[in-house]
Amino acid sequence: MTTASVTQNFQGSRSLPKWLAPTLLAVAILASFSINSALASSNPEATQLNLFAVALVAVITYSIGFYLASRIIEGQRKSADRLVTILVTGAFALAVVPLISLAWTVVERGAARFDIDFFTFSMRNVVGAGGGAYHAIIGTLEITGLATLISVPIGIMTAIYLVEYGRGALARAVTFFVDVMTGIPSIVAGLFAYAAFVVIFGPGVRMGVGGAIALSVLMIPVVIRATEEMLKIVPNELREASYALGVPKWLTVTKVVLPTALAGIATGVMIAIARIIGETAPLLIIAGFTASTNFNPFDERMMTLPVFVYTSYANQGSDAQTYIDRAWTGALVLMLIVMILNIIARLVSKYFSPKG
Amino acid sequence: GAANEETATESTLSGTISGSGASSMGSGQEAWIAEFQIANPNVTINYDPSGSGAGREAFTAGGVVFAGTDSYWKDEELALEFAACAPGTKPWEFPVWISPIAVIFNLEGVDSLNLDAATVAGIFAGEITMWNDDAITSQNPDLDLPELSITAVHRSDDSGTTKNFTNYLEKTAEAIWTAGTIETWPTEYGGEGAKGTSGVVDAVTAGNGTIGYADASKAGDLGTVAIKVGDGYVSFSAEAASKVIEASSLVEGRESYDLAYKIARDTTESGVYPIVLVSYLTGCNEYLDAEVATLVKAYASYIISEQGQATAASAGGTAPISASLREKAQAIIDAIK
Amino acid sequence: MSSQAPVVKRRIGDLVFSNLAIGSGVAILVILAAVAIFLFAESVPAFLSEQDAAPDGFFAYVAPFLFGTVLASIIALLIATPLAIGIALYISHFAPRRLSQALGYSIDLLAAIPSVVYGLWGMLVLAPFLNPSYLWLNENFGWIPFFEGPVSATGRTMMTVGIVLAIMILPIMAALIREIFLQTPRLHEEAALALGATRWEVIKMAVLPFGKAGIISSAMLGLGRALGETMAVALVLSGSGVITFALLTSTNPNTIAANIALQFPESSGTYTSLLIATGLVLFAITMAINMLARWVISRRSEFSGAN
Amino acid sequence: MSMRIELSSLNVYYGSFLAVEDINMVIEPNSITAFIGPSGCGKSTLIRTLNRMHEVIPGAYVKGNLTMNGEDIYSPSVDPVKVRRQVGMVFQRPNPFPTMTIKENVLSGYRLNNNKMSKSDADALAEKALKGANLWNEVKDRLDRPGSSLSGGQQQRLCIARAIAVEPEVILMDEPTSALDPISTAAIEDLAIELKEKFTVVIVTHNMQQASRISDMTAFFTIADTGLPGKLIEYDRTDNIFSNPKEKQTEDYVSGRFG
Amino acid sequence: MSMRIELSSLNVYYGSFLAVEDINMVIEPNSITAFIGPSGCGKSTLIRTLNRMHEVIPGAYVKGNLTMNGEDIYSPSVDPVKVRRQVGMVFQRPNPFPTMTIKENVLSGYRLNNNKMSKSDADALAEKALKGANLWNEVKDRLDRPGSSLSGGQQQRLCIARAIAVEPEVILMDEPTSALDPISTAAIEDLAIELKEKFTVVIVTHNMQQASRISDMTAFFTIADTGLPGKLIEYDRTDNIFSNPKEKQTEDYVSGRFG
Ligand SMILES: Nc1ncnc2c1ncn2[C@@H]1O[C@H](COP(=O)(O)OP(=O)(O)OP(=O)(O)O)[C@@H](O)[C@H]1O
Ligand SMILES: Nc1ncnc2c1ncn2[C@@H]1O[C@H](COP(=O)(O)OP(=O)(O)OP(=O)(O)O)[C@@H](O)[C@H]1O
Ligand SMILES: [Mg+2]
Ligand SMILES: [Mg+2]
Repeated sequence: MTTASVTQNFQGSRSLPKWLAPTLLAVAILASFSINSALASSNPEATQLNLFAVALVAVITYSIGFYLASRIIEGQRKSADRLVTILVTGAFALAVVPLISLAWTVVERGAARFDIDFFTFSMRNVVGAGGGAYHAIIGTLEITGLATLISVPIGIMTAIYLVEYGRGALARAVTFFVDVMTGIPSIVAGLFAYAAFVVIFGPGVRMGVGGAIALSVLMIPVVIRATEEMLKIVPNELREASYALGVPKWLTVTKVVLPTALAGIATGVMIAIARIIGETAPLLIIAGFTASTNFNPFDERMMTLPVFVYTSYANQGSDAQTYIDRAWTGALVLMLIVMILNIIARLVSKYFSPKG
Repeated sequence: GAANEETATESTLSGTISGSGASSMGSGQEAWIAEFQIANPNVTINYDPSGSGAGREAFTAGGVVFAGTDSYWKDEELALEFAACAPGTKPWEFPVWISPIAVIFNLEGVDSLNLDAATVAGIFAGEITMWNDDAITSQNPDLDLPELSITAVHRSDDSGTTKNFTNYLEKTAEAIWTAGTIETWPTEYGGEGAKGTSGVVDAVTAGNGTIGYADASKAGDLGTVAIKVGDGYVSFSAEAASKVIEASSLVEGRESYDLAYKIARDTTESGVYPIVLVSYLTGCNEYLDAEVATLVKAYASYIISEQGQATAASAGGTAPISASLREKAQAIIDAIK
Repeated sequence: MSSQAPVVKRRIGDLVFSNLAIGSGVAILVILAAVAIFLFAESVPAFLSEQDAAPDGFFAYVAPFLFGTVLASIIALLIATPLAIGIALYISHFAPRRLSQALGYSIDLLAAIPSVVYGLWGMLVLAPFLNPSYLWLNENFGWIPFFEGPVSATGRTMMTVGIVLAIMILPIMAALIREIFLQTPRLHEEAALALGATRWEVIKMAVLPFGKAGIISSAMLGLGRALGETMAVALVLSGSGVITFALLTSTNPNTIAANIALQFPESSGTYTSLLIATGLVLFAITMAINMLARWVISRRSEFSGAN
Repeated sequence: MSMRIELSSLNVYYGSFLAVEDINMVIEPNSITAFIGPSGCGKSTLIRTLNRMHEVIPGAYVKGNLTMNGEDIYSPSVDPVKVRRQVGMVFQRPNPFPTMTIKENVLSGYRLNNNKMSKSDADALAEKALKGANLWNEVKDRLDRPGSSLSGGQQQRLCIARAIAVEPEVILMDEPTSALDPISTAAIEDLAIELKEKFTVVIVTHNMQQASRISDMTAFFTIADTGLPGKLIEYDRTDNIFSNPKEKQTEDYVSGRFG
Repeated sequence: MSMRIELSSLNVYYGSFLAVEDINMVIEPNSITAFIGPSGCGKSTLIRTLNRMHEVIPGAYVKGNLTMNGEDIYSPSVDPVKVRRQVGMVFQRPNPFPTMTIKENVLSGYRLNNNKMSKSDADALAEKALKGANLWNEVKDRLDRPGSSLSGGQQQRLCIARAIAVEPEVILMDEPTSALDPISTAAIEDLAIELKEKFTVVIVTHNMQQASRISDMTAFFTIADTGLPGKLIEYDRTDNIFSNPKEKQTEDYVSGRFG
């Protein structure tokens, strides 16, 4: 084969020069600045240069410029690809900014009261500065724990029903209403739990376990959905292997299917806990408010962290800043609890996940 | 238990009672409960600042044994049965928390304004919309007010603060403020809604050209309005607020244990600040449970004691109730069974 | 000897276990029925009696809140859906592998931030930050009804609420969509690649069509959360009972859930019933939207990637 | 400890779809019987009727007669779980339980049924089954490693060990080597030949060389067109099928002219 | 419109794992070349290097030389997207796009470069490609039905239609019939023979009968043990490979003594 007969079938078209991206960015920022300054000076009502507008116009100019350059040099298909890359990366960046700001706000403002007292003191007999969220942390752990105890068995059994047994109208109804249940507003769940407890214990009742029930209404559908997905991806081969060994169905489900899906289920339960641990409205209604520690969820009011955060903010005393600081630290602790639970779930996943 | 929850005691009182109601006196209850519990470590008192209406409702239903309320019992409410009280008996009530409501604003370079009732009503009713409106400048000749639109911030949640504030507007500027005494802000008046006292304060702080009304203790560094009473302008203060009770009369046709006041909003006496919030404590004259009665008696006595009122004053910037009112209240408390 | 649909001898274990499973499924229906019955029973007085809060009747009372609920949720969805797809695509198809796992994990964590915190952040950080851009929008695009003045002085507007809700539902939507994208059959991605498709074309031909049903259902999940969000809206929104499309002013329709939270503490008697009746409306809407979503998904199931 | 299986007028259905039609054959104990035929002709379907795994699929059922040592395994009084304990099965893709160790996998037939056994019994049984599957030497030092850490061929032998640990009388294998490399394939073939000393072995294979190497009897199935049922064309001694088939279709297939 | 492919000293890696070692071969235009060999020997891996699909797998890369009509397709200036356009591929499992109609499936590759085409052009092209894939008569009345509504064999021919619609110069097929019934298999085999008139065809198959029926050249690969690289043992005219192989390993394999 001689080189003379070499055809050029596969060469890519010219690609964009390396210097293009930074240059274009600089030009876009400059252009945006001048356009906005011009706009600002022509408009008497615009008092200052709007950074939002500058950034917006700069990003749009940059994207369009880059797209056009690519389109001219590299052709339509490649430029579409590049445009999408810019858009997708941009969407990611845009979405991450507020989320980082949020996390940063909580950490920054929560640092003020992030001290030993916050974890060892309740608010009993505390006026103004000092005090802590011990009672609220206990309450949140107990109520969330109870809600988990209620929701996980029901949720997992329902998911098992849907994946392993469910057919026909009942299964379809359950699937549909689980979807509906995901949409129950949290305040409605709180009102419901309250009404149910009034029927049993009389009016004005406040109990930690009521909060757990309200949260369960919110948590169960999340557990079901997550577990269902996990059970579905357990390969049928494993079920068949177990049946072929003469293992009845219920043992197959409990001893083969569930352990195989355990890692995923743990993560799903974790997501469900995260979904409810920060709920405020239902707990305000049914678990109530107290400054003291209460270990018994079946008697009297029980404080929880979200309620702590909310009431600290909403009912500030005359020394407002100490209340606000406590609120943010409460939020920070809530986030940390979720994070620790997440790490635990990851460890569980790691430990139980199918090895190989 | 928490590190702060263990103390030795000489007090013989023990048990738990719960109350709920007005969030306005939340910080006062917090301070009272703290001091009372320090003196009586085996007692736990809960106060759920869930709102006056919720508090009265919970008390009626028997869910709590005492309540705090920003407005006194309505006649039709008194006609109901009270589940925590002995059958047929009615609740007592008396004021324990008198708090000035400040009209706060955020306007660069201005920290005090003089306004009369009609102007305040005009602003909150959405009729006066600019800071350099004649109605405002004429009362504040020394100030250079900008051409800036006014954002009037009100409570978006139902509240006693709104009720007392609009009651003042109704009584003093009926021609402009036609909505009457309300809890829910009328849509047609516009303005900006914010949740809770802290929401209003934060909204006023965050904006420029904003004005709102809030519990005076939360006014912070914001500018406040001096209200025209008689011929002079009065800034809010505890003393100016407490005077208004003296100028007011009891609601007619109530039992002797029901000290409900009709506040004299339209007073012209100088040095009286008429925009106040009066919150009542209420409970049973005869409890079903004697232990509860003992605790309520002790706690209520503490609240109206000189020390209790001083505690409230420092916690919430309120005006202490007068000695004569304390005497009347103590008599009611002593009669609780 | 023949046996059609053979009679299976059931074992005790099997019997107990399957009944437990069925029982749980039935329990779900019972709980939901209980919630519905409770809402309905508690709200009956609101329909029967006259009252101050709703002089023009129940529907006149609930209409603005319904409008506000739907408006806020739609804004949230319009913002969140493309962003969630963008994040999911970035993690599943653009980011380097190692990075994408870390990113996925941090996004999952953000799904757990409590709504009060979103509310406080929205009110204290986001609203003041956004307000200048509202002024800018109003100055330059004020002729569009959505951007009509007068612009709020604090930024606590419907637009801000929409954005806060969008940020709230973003992590969970992004996580779901990401999982769906990651499950795109390799077969179809490779089919597109082998035809000489660029990365974007692969996404267009194989990933998005496969994920469409999943995107819709995760959008519905996000919508469900946005519709029912209480605390964040109550804290952020300057709301009342108006109906308006202007998104940047201080006068906004409240949402049903926020209205309940705001009014419930001071309510009593029939007013409480009225509020619970609005809760029933919210519940009904959630259900209707779920039905709609199922219908949309099933309509083109013939062409769906699931087979 | 080995069974004679007799199929007569057996029809196998998926819902209303007749997948395999009118099968009559006798499978002798202590032999290897191979099922061959083109894809879709119903080999897998038929082999799964032999341990009542077929009915695990929703809507699937069987008509006709299937006896083992004279007992009708589809009679209503028969517990399918018991049938499966006596008829072990090995699948096309090795499927050890991923959450279990090698040893737990071997013992899973007992353990999953909640049968308690002493540690020494368990050890002895695991060793016996692994030796029976020619895997003992390769794994004896790592019995506590996950089953999925083995190579494909080892995993497949692990599945065989798991199946023989419960001491069945019949072993069914559905294309047990088609996912394996040649060395593992050879190991499994040798094993199959050893197994027939104790069990009745039925094997489905696509590989005619494999069928001719290891089986005593061969059944050739085919299908006229998609949607039509699969049929048994010829069932005979393996050497007859490959060197001297009676049917034209069989000849075409084994000589590679078709399929 | 057909290409000559030359592989020299080609090594194919998955990360650090060398899957296929030192391949040297020339594939002539307008011929069918079959890759045969036991499972895991690297047939799929090698065929995927011919259209740079290999590198789609994270960490996978190629060393050595691979030219088509003399042009190095792995040179840095080459756009892999262009390579794949000219080297079409058909996979083991039929994979029509499930969200597209039959017609959209056929046109999907073509549309990438020619967004706007008139309806009549599109119709003409779809008809031509479907006729080329011997599918036209079966689907001409239901071009707007989803591609997944077809039978497996029809779906596979739809994939071939989709591949030839972009007018490539080489067509690669990785076990295109192993999931199909015999009738569909025969249809695809006939089609392959027609296709070589216009294209260079490379086909991977497990089925030696198939290789001997349709291919002009056959390459036999094998692998010494799992974990070791696959190697090209013998590459020759098909009749030589099957009747007169030079290597002992090839003979063992094609005569069924092994694999
Ligand atoms: N779960 C099922 N539901 C409905 N039909 C099925 C099912 N499994 C298989 N079939 C059909 O039954 C027939 C026989 O399939 P079977 O899998 O038994 O063939 P096979 O001979 O094992 O093929 P292969 O060699 O590809 O494994 C086929 O037409 C197939 O489509
Ligand atoms: N994605 C991958 N990553 C790592 N190794 C791989 C990957 N795909 C295949 N391999 C390995 O490369 C080797 C060759 O595999 P390949 O799939 O090419 O074999 P094959 O000859 O096509 O086999 P079969 O006949 O089973 O299709 C095997 O050892 C396999 O395990
Ligand atoms: Mg099969
Ligand atoms: Mg392969």
